[in-house]
Amino acid sequence: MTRVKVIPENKKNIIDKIIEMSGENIRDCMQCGKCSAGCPASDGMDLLPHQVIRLLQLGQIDRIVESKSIWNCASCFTCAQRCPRNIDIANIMEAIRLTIIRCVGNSRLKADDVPSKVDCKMPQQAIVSGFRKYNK
Amino acid sequence: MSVEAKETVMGNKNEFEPLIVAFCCNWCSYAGADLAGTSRLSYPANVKIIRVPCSCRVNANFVLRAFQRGADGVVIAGCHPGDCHYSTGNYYTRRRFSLLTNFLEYVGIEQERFKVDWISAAEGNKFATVMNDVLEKVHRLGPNRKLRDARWKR
Amino acid sequence: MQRIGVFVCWCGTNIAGTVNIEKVIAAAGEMPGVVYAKDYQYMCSAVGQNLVKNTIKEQKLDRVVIASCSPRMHEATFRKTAKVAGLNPYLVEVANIREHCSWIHKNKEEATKKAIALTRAAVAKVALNTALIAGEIGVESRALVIGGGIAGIQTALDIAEAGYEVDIIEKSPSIGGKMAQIDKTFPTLDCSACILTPKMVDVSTHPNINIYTYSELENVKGYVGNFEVTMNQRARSVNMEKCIGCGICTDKCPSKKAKSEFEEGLRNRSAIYTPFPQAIPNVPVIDREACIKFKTGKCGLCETVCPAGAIEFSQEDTKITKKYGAIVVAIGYDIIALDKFGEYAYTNHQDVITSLEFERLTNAAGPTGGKLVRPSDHKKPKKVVFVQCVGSRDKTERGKTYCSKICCMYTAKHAMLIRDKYPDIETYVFYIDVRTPGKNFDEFHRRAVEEYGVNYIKGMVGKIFPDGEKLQVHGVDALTGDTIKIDADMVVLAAATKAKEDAEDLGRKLSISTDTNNFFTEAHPKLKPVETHCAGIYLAGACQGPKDIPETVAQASGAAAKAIGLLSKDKLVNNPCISEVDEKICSGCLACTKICPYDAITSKVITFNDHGKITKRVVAQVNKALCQGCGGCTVACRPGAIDIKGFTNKQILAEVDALCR
Amino acid sequence: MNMKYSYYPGCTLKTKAQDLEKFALDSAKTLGVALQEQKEWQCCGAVYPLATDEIATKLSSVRSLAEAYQKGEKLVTLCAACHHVIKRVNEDMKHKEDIRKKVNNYLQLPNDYEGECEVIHYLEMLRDEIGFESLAQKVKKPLKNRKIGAYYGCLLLRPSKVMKFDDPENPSIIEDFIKALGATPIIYPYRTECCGGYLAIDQKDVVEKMTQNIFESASKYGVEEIVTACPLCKYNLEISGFGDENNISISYFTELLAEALGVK
Repeated sequence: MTRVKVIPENKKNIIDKIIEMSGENIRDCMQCGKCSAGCPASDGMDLLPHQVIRLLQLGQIDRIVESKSIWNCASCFTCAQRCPRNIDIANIMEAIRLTIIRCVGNSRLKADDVPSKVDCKMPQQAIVSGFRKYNK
Repeated sequence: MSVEAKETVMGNKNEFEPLIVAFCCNWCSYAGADLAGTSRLSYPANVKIIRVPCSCRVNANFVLRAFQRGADGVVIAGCHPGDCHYSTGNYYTRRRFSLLTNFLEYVGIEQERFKVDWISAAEGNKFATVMNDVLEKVHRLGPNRKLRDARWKR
Repeated sequence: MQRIGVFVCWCGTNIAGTVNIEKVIAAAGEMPGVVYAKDYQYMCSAVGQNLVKNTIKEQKLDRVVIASCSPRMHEATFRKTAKVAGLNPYLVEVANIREHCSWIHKNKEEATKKAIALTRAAVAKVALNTALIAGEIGVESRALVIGGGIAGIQTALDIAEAGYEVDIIEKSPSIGGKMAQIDKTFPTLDCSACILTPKMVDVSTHPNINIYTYSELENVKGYVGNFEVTMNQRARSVNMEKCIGCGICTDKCPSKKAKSEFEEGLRNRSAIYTPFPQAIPNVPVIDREACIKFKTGKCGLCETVCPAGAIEFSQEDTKITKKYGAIVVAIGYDIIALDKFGEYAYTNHQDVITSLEFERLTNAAGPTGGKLVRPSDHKKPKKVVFVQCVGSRDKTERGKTYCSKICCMYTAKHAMLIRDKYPDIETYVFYIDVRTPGKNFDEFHRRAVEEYGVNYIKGMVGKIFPDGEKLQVHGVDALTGDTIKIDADMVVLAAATKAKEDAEDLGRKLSISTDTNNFFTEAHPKLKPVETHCAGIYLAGACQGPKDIPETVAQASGAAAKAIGLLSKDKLVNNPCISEVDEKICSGCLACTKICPYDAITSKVITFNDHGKITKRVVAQVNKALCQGCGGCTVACRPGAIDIKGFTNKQILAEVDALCR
Repeated sequence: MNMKYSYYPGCTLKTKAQDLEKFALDSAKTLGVALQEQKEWQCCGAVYPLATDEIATKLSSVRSLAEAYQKGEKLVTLCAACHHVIKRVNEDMKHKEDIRKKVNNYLQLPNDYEGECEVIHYLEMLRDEIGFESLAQKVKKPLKNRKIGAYYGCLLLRPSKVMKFDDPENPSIIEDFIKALGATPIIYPYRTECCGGYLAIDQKDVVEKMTQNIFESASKYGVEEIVTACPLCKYNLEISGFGDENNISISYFTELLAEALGVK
């Protein structure tokens, strides 16, 4: 384990951007973990939702970007519905995803890959959603 | 307001130092102003407070006199409706000053210069916000000249 | 010419840090009427007050302005100082250059300018001050305690012991409150009933104490020392004098389907009932909504079986009006409803219960005789999960933003009691933070962990899934980041405390304020914790904010001491800043009488000599004891005949002029 | 009874989920409700844009809303995703000044749109406009002895502050609907848990785990059929194969409706 710096200078901008994009105040979080406890997609997550928020509070953005948790989030709003601090965690997850995929070439879902992922029954809704969530 | 218009006002801001007279009831709003102080919330020094026992103590005359003597804005602050220390005082305030607001407009004083608001003893924050808000509006309107007594130079 | 003295306080660096005191002194010296201006580091200290005192005498000052902190802080102090120096206390004005100036502004030049302006306004006002003499009012030497829980009981006992009469008014059929429902008390685990019931008996037998149960406060008139209170004693349908408390009626009553409030709905009660065996008074009451006689006109079995002939179906509500010198509010708290917390399945599963229900389940006098069983199937649970902060520290509209304060301790207590009695039952506590400040409190919590093996898990529960006989609890351990699944048999929810539903309404009747959470507001959060802003009304217990029993009792004794202090006085000094009618100008329209909230203005007929002709005329007159000095009448007066002493039209206009200069 | 609404179908209903629409429209006719498909509706985008700086992705919803408002009609939706997006965009137009201003500046409609239109889901129309009682009276073939579990999914319920559809943790609207059709609703704990949604496209393993939980719960409580209002939920539940394993069939609620009304 290496010692980390709390809110490193060079991460301030991106954290501010995430906060602005999400419209949520991450300082409201008191780490009760209710979001993680109820998250139906938590099974495959390497960072639980409350840990994502904690890392954001500490400015450790790189660890969030590397994790697969943000891509496991299905925007089901269960966390937002129950958060006692009124934080819409789904918005924060979205903001983090966007800061990544909005960089040129960073789209997670490329148009060329789509045919291989789609079967004949998959509704349009899934494809459009996937595109909106993973591609810019 | 166009972008240009805004700039001129901002330009004047340095020269124009508006004066706001605030009548605050002893039980809620004056205590709210105290709390703003205790919490070190800042609002401009142009706001000066006069303590009255209840907002219903404020006579329309006082407001007119302030405008006449060169105040650029007047605020009356009392307890929230239902919370008056004297049970019903602020209801009178509300009725009296909705009439005065109309009258002021009639004599040419912009409505934004005069504000009646409810600020409780726990709302230091609100006190600062209301004062900043009124000041900003008065800044935009410029000095009050309509009722000002020509002999009264500030 | 007047001789005004101006004293400017530094308040250490609080004022002197941002205000140039020298400049204020210099400017004050130039103000009309000012003959003396002086500064000092701490004007409120003994040395500072002596400076004021001596200067008043030496300089023969006839008026004083103190430029210092808020008058809400030290106006009374400096008035006293003036009085000692032989000056009428109402010839003192305070310019607030701390809260309204030095603490707000950072620019020294600006702040200094404002301090001078505020001082000028105070000087202008004080020049018009007149000597005022406070009147005196009598004190009714009886106290009213609203609420018969432990707070009310302790208050009443203390006041009664001091030799004053006390009335307790209690909404429910018996005194005792929440403490009577509780099984054991932390941190000593002594039985709640064992320490409470003797006190209840003391209350009922004390010659100075009167209890009005099943009664509600209807309205309050008057003021400190002279409150006139009307209460409504609801019809009990049982004659209190005749009833011998044998309990035959409750046994025989055929309507047994009402939910017992005392047992938190875990047991049914009859329509005629005593809430619990130790109830005081031990006289049953008929719940008219559940009673067959009242619903259908048929039955009346209780009347037939009563050996004392105490049943009175025809009883009606009675109004009682009494006078009191002091009032103590001790209405307690409630816990929030959990219907909005669907994820905990409280409303749709019987084995998810609140902590208060748990108290009844472990209580030897409770519905299960103290045997811990699941409400659904009466089987002994193997795993019990406790969830803390259900609705506490919750910023959403379904919860409360504050910490409920008592849950950490009682949850530790509950888990400990289970492990003590049934070592084979596993207990888990989900918490956000454990907050146990208090004497022997944290030791208590640690004992639960270390000695009793209660599993504390830092994290919350996301959802509880009913799963056959079990309750599948999905939680998280926030420290390791592991999600957790527990197959529990029972879940206990620490629901947030909240102010009583009727607190706001009662506050309005008493003219005392409530905060955003509807808890009553104390006069000062640190220095006046039991007083309210309304003189003569005090607070005790959880109606002022969440509190445990030791704190409640301490505050109750504090409130009692304050009430005793008030009742021990023969006379009280009035506020002299009240309305005054100038009969020469009064036109007798009596517009003022209609708006006075205290009915303090009436009319009278005066005779006067109009150039030799004697005529009679109606004018308004102010009752000095009733007027509270709001000043509403002064504005309503068309000829300007009513003015309010201490805040006269002239004084306020002088302030306006001074500020606008 | 003659009720008229603007109707927003959405792309999925025109392609992969034609069943959902066909049964809904046929049933509506039987119930005396006129659903007028909007002329130039555009895809809602399927997911509500959560970031505060996304405006363009909200425009299509506003166009539909403004058109319905102009006609003085309520806007009925059928697909859960469309309902979610349009309802939330409508709330934004009502309450978020910044978004309202930008959208109106962009669209340049004859009149500024400020969230005046009321959006209701087909189920809400049945509950609040027609009423489940009068629906029950129109049922020709009651679905007797059928044990049906409602699967709500996320989009209709959450966030409840905005959706105001039903209690987010203990909803009852679909159960009441099932009851009105003469069948037996079965309440099982996982009926409001997410199925994985659009993760279907990229993370099938996660979806599989989530749908498995739902089926296990449903099966344990004796559910024989699951009904849903969302094409993606239906797809995820079907593709998982757990339905066949547990002998649970999956259908749209409209199919049930049409069957009970005798128009299937």
